[in-house]
Amino acid sequence: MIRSWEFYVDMIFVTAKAWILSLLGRFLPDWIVVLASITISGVVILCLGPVIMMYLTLLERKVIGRIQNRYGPNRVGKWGLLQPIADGIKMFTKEDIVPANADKIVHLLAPIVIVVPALMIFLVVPFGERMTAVNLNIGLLFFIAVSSVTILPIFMGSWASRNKYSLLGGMRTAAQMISYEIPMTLAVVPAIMMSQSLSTNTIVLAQTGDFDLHWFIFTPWGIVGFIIFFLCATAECNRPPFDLPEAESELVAGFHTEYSGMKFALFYMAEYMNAFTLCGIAATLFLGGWQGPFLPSWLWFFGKTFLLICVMIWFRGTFPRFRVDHLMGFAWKFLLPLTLINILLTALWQFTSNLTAWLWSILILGISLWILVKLNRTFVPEKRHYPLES
Amino acid sequence: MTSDQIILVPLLPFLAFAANILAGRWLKNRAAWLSVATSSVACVIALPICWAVFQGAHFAHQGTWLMLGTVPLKFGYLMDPLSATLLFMVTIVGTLIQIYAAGYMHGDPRYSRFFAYVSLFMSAMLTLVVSDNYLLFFMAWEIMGLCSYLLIGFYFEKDSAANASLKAFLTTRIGDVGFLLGFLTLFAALGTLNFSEMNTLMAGAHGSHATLNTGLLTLAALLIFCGTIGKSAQFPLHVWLPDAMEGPTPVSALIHAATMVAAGVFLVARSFTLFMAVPNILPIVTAIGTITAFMAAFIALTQNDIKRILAYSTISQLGYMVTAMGLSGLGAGTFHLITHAFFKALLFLGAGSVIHGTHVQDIREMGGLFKKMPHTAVTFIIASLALSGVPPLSGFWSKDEILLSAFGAGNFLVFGILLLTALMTAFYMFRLIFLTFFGAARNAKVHAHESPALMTGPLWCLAVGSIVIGIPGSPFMHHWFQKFIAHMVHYPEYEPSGLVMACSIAVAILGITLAGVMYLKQKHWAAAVAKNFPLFYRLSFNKFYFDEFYAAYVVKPFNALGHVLFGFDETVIDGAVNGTGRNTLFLSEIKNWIDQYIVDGAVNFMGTAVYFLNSFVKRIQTGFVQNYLLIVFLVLVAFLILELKLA
Amino acid sequence: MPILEIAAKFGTYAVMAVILIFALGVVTFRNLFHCALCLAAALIGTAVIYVVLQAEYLAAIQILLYVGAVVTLIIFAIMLTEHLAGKTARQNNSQSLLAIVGLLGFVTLLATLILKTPWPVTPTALQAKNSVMGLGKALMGTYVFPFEVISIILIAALIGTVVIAKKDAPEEPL
Amino acid sequence: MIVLPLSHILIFSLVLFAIGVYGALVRRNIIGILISIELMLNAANINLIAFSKYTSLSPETGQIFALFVIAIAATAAAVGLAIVLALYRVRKTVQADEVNLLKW
Repeated sequence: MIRSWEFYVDMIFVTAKAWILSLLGRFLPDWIVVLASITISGVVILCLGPVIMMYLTLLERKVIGRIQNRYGPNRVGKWGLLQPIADGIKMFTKEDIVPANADKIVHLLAPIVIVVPALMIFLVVPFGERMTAVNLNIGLLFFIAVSSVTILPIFMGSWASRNKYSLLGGMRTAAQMISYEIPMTLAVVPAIMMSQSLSTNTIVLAQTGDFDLHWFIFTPWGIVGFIIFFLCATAECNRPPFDLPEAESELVAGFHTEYSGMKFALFYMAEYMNAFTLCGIAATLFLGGWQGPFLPSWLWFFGKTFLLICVMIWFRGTFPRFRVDHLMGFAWKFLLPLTLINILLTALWQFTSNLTAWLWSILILGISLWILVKLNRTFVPEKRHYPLES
Repeated sequence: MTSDQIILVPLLPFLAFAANILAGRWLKNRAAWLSVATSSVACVIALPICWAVFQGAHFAHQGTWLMLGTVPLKFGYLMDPLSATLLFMVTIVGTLIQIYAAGYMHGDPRYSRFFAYVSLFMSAMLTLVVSDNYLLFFMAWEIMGLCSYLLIGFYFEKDSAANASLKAFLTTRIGDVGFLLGFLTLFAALGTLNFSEMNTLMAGAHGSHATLNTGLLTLAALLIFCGTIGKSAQFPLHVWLPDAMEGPTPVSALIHAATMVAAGVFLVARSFTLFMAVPNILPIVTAIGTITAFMAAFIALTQNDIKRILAYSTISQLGYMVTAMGLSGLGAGTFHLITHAFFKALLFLGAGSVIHGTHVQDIREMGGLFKKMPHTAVTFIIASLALSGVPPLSGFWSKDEILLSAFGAGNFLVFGILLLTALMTAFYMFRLIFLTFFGAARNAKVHAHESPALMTGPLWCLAVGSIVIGIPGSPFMHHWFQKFIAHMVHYPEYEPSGLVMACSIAVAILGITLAGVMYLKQKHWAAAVAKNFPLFYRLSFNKFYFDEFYAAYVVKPFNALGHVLFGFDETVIDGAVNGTGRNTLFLSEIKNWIDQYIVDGAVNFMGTAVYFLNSFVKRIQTGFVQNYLLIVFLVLVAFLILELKLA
Repeated sequence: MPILEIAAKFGTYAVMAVILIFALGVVTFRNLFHCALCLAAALIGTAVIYVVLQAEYLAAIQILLYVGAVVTLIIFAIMLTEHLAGKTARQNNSQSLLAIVGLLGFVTLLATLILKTPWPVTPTALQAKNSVMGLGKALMGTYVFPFEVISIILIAALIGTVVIAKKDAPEEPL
Repeated sequence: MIVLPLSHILIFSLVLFAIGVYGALVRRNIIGILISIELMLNAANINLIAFSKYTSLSPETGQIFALFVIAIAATAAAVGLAIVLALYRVRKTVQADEVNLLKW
């Protein structure tokens, strides 16, 4: 079969891996080849995660700098490209401080454990055509389950530090993450319903069409689902405006107040990798994943993901922080009902998907949004009392 | 054309009642419009049906309600000439009065409550009109009594209103009990309560009296007539109606002038075949009616409260109607009922308008209101002319018919009394008008003003009605109305007599002139008359001492009897009871000792024994959950071992 | 590839051993927070066992619900009641010896039973591949009634929990 | 595919269950008891899945019942912890042997 050069560009990584494996297969037993196959994927992901994290920090600092009308880092290397490496060296060489009263083992374990789920999510992200590390048939559920584990190490870190700010930050994180996990999971359901699969790969393939532009976001439920998912994702990785757990003006630095050096770097890394994977999953579910005309699939995927990350950074540069009760109320009283309505809408969409369905969807969504906004209207008490403790 | 929608006519006001009583607080001023709207719709539904009946149609429908042994008790509606006429009158007058009341009651704290009651009343009245048997009739009759009670006592903060409502309720109750016993007797005699069936039976009975128990029927007719006496305020139970004027004026107009009190006359008209069939009852009816008509008119001559004059006038006119019935003038009586409803409602509403404008009720404090309240005055005068029997207004035609009945029957005593009553009627009405609307203002504190259009509008509507409603019964339409009623029941008819008409016109004009002379020109005549005939004056002014008579000879004996019974109760019965109590107390003290030392001792011993034993057993209840769990678990293991050993 | 299979088998046994060690940790550690963490680890290990038994869906649900929700809840409760569970407090009650004896009897009895029983293992069943879709269809078909009952129980528990845990706040005018 | 003997899995879950029972019997802290109960439920789940995998039942049955058990376990934990919090608020203790209002 003759294939065009675009195909080879598209499949460049896949082809490379197959070539290496066939090379090894010449002189090694089969089981080593299998092991090697797993190892290659693992190593690539293990390298990819930190590298992405490093350059995300640079990207963030640059973009935030531009938003705030300054340059951002530009001294180390061309355009500050070596800045992350400098930061890394600084982190490695810093003193590792452990509080005297801390639960030492748990204090040590927490930053290590938090990286594991962050890296594991990479396993099911489809970076390109045939470029999913493990094509699980429950890929999406795997992602949801693993990302829910992230709460645990945050708890560990906050508890082990024996610091009231850490503990408060940990409690806030748990409340926030559990709350936002529910609308996030429900926001994913429409995509599952339409593609009839939990596999990330199948979901991407369900979005094929003319010019590979048959993305879920171009449907009413897709738009709503995407927006809810993206908001919940921002809350899940504790980024502004949902960064209550580490609100520095209230809690010093939340659960990682007592961490320094490499341990802190690990927390930092997990956070950025989570941001990346969440944006990647959002792109997979609603923006067609690696689908797109003309360009190679992996380029499309990274382009969409970085676009979403830029939006997140933009959020950080723009919005002020939520108040705690507003934060919880937003998840439970606004997003949750909206996702349920969205699921209903998707079910309707499965029967008819024409112009009338569009109009109906917009009508239903409009009415429900209006009602939810009305119901969620909060009022500020005229005068608040802060009794002073004597 | 089907007529089943007639059921809606009483039902709609009932819905308004339910809505107003349940959601009145929320409805506020909308309550009035709900009531007005429902009765208007009822009117719109009813009028085509009435029209069809006027054209000669006849509707009836009935279904089985319940079984009395083997006799089915049926209920349904009956649309014959009589009920169509009443339906026509009640819906129109009721709607107009409610519109008026919306203006009159404005700002009252119990606004919605008022309209709830009025709607309930409308519902009951319409049920009564369309009902086809005595039982349903009686139920509606009783609900009307309740509404009357509630509405007379509407301003229950006033003692006089509360007492008046109680008086009205108790007085009419005497008649109601009579009515209840009456139709039960009728049921015993005929085996039916249905009007149509009764009419058929009675028509058959004309031929052979033997088939029916005349004695029972006479008793039944007499008792039913008791209902009329109570409800239509006939002598001697008329005393409640003047006091009923304590209620709001629209209520006086609707219930105590136009509709409810007419129900008594309607009852006689409904039972007309019965009254015709039994002997000796019609003279009694005539006598009661005549006495009432004359006596009430005589009392009205000297009263000073504007509403009381109208109340006595109402009693008098009701007496007229009853007299007509007694003279077998069914058509004449019904005709007068209709015309009277229109002009008397108008008079009451006009009086209400005057009270609304001046805030006084005593005519001696009024005067010269014609300029200030032109609409009220003109409509009031129209109504008074109609009542006085001035041609060609409606009252003339109907009153003339009644006089003709008396004349034609050859009963010249009654004819004479009625003529005298007509004279007094014209006199007291125009005494009222001249004192109220003409002459100089006698009280400077009264600042009169015309009422709003919401109130004067119904006044004009009723004024037009008062003028034209007499036409169908006049020679211009060849006494169409009388013939129409005569379709239903046969009764004697008389040729119109010019002499009667001349007498009627003459007494009306004489009365008006006399009033004019006495109260506009020669004002000292009135006092002179009172001084020269002190007996008559005092009798009239004190209403023939009826209230005093009842207080002395009915209420006081009852109170005395109550006191005697109370004394008996206190000394004899209570004494016996207390003696028994003391004895019991003594016995129980003995028992107490036995209980305390013997029975309780035994019980306590048992308790102590159990307590002692239990101090060993209770140790296993440690209150410690895991201990229980462990025991359960160990027992489970033991059972497993046992099971495996056995296997 | 027998080597890989053998390695996987031993891996599974290793996971089992690790689970048991963590489970022992759950019941023996003095510090309740450590117990909860051990529980989380044991539950994650159990999820691995599920994967071995080809119940991937259930493994994911296990992690999502147990680790993500239940353990979090427990840790919440521990933190809210924590300062009572200080290190000096005795963690076990006085009946541990009796419990151990009973349990040893229980385990030996049931273990002999398990080993003696000829289990009706069907090789075809081992080959059968279950899909998430089949699970969903069974849940919405055969087991739809228990499914609905479970949802009612969940709602009832939710409301009950809120009612029980709610502080009786003094009435404040709105 | 990894195939273990069924009895090994059963013994493993038996031991897990026994450890859970031990915790439920001897832990003083009520939260500790709840944790142990979660362990027991977990062991039962392993049994359910193993049986449905190894016997001729349809493979879904055991998984669905395990699913139900997980749901019930979640509710049990939620309600149990709410009770613990209420108890703590009223009695200022979370030790099972200090809550003995129903003692004789």
